[in-house]
Amino acid sequence: MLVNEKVAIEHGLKAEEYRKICDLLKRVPNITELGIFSAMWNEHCSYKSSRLHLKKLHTKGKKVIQGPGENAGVIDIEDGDAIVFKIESHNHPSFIEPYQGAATGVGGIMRDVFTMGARPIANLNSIHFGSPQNKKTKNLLRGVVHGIGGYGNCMGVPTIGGQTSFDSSYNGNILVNAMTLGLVKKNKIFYSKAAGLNKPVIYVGSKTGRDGIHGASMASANFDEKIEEKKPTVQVGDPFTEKLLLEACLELMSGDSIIAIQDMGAAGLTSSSIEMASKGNLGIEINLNKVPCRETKMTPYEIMLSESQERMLIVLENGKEDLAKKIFDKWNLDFAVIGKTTNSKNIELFFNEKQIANIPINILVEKSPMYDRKWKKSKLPKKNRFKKNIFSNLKIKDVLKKIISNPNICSKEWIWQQYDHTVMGDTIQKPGGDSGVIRVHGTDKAVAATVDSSAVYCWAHPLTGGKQVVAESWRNLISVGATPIAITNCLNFGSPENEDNMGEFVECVEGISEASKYLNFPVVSGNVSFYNQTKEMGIKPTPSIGGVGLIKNYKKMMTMDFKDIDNLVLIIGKTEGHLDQSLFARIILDEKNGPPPEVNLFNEKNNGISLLDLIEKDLIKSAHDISLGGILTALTKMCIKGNKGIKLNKPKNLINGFSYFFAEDQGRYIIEIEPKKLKEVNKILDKNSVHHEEIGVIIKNDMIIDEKTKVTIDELKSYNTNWLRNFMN
Amino acid sequence: MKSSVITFPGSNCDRDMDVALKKFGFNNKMVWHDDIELPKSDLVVLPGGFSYGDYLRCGSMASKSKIMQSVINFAKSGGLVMGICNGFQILVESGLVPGVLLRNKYLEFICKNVFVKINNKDNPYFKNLNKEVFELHIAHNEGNYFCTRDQLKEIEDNNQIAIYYCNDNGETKEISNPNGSINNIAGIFNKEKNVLGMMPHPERMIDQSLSGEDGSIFFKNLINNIK
Amino acid sequence: MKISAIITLKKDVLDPQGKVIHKTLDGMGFKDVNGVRQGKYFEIDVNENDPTKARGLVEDMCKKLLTNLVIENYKIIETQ
Amino acid sequence: MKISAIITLKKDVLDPQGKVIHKTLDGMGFKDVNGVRQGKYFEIDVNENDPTKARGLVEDMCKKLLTNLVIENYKIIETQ
Ligand SMILES: Nc1ncnc2c1ncn2[C@@H]1O[C@H](COP(=O)(O)OP(=O)(O)O)[C@@H](O)[C@H]1O
Ligand SMILES: [Mg+2]
Repeated sequence: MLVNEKVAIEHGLKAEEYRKICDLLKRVPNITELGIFSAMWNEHCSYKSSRLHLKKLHTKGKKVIQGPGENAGVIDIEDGDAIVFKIESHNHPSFIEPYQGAATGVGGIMRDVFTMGARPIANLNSIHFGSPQNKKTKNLLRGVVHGIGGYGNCMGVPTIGGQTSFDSSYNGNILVNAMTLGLVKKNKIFYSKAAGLNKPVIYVGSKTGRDGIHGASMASANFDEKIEEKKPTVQVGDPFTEKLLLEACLELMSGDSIIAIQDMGAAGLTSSSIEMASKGNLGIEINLNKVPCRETKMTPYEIMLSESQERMLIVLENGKEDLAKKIFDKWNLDFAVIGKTTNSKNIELFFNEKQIANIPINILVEKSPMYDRKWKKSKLPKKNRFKKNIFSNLKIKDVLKKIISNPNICSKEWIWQQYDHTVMGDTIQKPGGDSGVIRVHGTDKAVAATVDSSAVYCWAHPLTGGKQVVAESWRNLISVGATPIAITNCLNFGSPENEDNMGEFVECVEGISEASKYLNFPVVSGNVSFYNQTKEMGIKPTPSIGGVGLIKNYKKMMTMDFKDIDNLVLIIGKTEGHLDQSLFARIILDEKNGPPPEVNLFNEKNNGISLLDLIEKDLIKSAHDISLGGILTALTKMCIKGNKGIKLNKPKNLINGFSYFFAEDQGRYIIEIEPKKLKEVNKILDKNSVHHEEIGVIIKNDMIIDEKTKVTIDELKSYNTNWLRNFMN
Repeated sequence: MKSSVITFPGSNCDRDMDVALKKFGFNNKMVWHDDIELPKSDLVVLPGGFSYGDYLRCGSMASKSKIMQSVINFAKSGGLVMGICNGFQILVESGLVPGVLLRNKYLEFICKNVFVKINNKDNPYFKNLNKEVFELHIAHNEGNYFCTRDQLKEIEDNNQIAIYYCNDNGETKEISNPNGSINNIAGIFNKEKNVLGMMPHPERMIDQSLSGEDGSIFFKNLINNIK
Repeated sequence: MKISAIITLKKDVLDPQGKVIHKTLDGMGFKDVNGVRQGKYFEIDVNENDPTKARGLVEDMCKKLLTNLVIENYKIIETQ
Repeated sequence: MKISAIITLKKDVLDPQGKVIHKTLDGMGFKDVNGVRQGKYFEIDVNENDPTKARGLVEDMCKKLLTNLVIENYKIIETQ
């Protein structure tokens, strides 16, 4: 096939990008080469619209072993142990084929983690669907949940948490973000940087098929009417093969044969081989006839661009081929020596004894386009002034029922019961709490993980929203007694070519950066997903933040369920009554405008660290952060989980009851303490200048809000748990 | 006491079972599916997981693996063989215990704690237990036990039902049936009661920080019975 | 040559998948459905050109692996 | 009347099950197998006695529910 500008444009390249390729090569590329350029230079692989801004993220810290730039980030959890983790999106494929799209998303992120030598020990996911009224929502949700479970369960990795939201802005473009944590010894981490000349390049795993060709390009294309034509690019996952691949790779990694290893993810063999060579400042030579293929007569173009799953590329030490082959044979996986490292600094491909591509690697990587896209700064919206009379005909009980049965608050048990969350025998906090917690096998340590996002806040004011998500992640870790260490981020946005969407991106990144710097909560890995939109409409800006923290003694882990009758319930952090963008304002008052709650990073840090101190001193019986739905929602969840009631004090605040109970001011937690510990707790909080107040006392069975308002916990529970089950049946 | 845990391609509770057996005093060995001989054992365990990806029918392909011939011979000679979850599915597929395990009635994978009632204590697994109702953990997609009417009658006549799903009071009503199993059956024996297949995972309940500790009671009792 | 086998659940075995599909079809407006049963389909490419022998081979596979005769029936349906 | 539909993966789509079944058959001594593809089979009993109409109905179900045309094809194979 002849290559020209038109063909290049069909490959998703811009005309000027094509001219740049010809200039750099000083010739017209052939079709295989063009395919390689289109894969390497597309948004998904090159980060051409985001690179400039991602540089601003805060990525350094004492605990960071590896920041962004590798397959996944790595943090130090002491005693020679490290946690490898990352989150990644699989949005577009999941909309087209929810089961396979979600499944291969989970498979992909697990490969990123075990590529680095770590055994995956936990999965999480952040999934966002259109409004429940949308016809497609139910099937998409079912397919995605089955897909996530289908893959993760089969791999034998517990899914310990996640987040699920519904919003009409995802009607035509759902989000599926998958996160994995792996455990590795600090001195046994594997990287993707090739080194040394004439080292054998090995292909292992599944055979290469015609699936997913152009998958990476699809991830960067708008959804439009022509979607049908792009359909065959979806891949089918094979978790069984991945499980074998995991065991085989870990077996090989226990020795000293591997120089570098890289999974074949987006853009398959192309990006994996180029990345390894580029990092090592080497060339690479591949004989495509050696690549194990599933179909007959595959062309070099297809082999290079296939996104078949469950494959890895390894640079081995010379002479270790037989040893490695034995291991992969044992696990019944394909194994082939397909090439070697060279000093040409080019990627050279051979097929049927002819050289069919030869491109300098630096052109593909360093010379890839980078854009400073136009973006619009957003203004902080004006605050709403709610008149007193709009509250007067609201009944607090009705409001509470409506809020706790809201799709975005209600229990997600229907989802997480379909995920094996206990396999591996170390899950000490299941989904349903503030963070999932798993023990580090055979030690006293435990790792906590959470994934959060608040698209509504980000949409109202991206800078504040960006800060808020990081703060929420931090709080969810603190609430289980974990010291927050680092985050991973998955940035789901509309088109970077749209100034508004680009502005949302830039400012969310700024917010994330500011908060993570202040909280010493660096970003160690992540992923950008642009073009989440249907026609001209972008989704609400949705950065998902995956946070990881450490509990040094797992016996000190905290949970949110109320423990004992007569214990006192306190609120940490100040309630100012911020209703704008709260769930209450949006669904009860039907007010969608206004600024999100302000994030005061000083208070955030101070309150969180003080709470950790109380937990460390064994002063706390249960803890929960206050987020969506405010104080009363948080209390309800604690009552339901503990099967206890609460009698609330009359709020001393000057603001009205609704503002007090449903405001979404940040930096707050609810804690349970024994009455005899009150003095000591007060003393510590006062000393640290942490605002706190007593809100009630734990009783049996009922929530007593005031003299006139009482509701049983059983009733609240049925409101909270039934919505999703009923919706799905 | 010596035990062996078989690892099939796709097994994923093999390590958990190893940890549990060792914790309660077994000298456990891991055995690869491709081996032909079984090490000398007092107990052989087929662990949970997704052998061969659960493809075709759960347990069907594992039941054809090399080691299974030895496991079958071991069982036929009276040796204790226990299959948990996918292990139960393998037992069923290899004909060591009767019936089949179909897809869960509501077509969903279920991971949660359930209660089970012990039906028959006259066997090496449950002998001497002074507790009727256990809280155990299940995690499966195909645990819906099924057999023909005639088979059921035979199973009942031989007292082969090991455990039933029930509520915390030991009542075996349909509402406590998580997956549609016929008569709430959660585990069964072979005729001779030396082979036990069950869906719940006792190995996930061996520590108070986990989902519960009833698994510990089961294992402690088991090793004492074998001694 | 390629031989196909269809494996279906025996009549008295519950087919939850078929039932759910039936319900879903009904919900989608397909009101004229009396029942749905789901089964499996295999296409097996055997190195054997004699149709009778090829069928025999596949039948053997059905008996030994592909079918669980406690609950399933098989049918060899088509030879190409 | 009863109409059957067979749903198979498109030619270039990976069939993990077929792959493993093939390997297992091989291990069991069935050495003459070139490939196995697994599909689904549906038997749908529709309240419609005109064969053409009945087929049409089932075809419609295939398009709207039973098949994901992204990765699968369907075939109506048999009318009784
Ligand atoms: N998709 C999911 N997968 C697993 N767990 C989930 C999922 N969605 C929600 N959960 C669980 O439900 C609980 C409530 O989630 P959420 O309301 O987001 O909690 P929080 O407000 O504390 O962040 C959490 O424990 C979470 O792990
Ligand atoms: Mg929380």
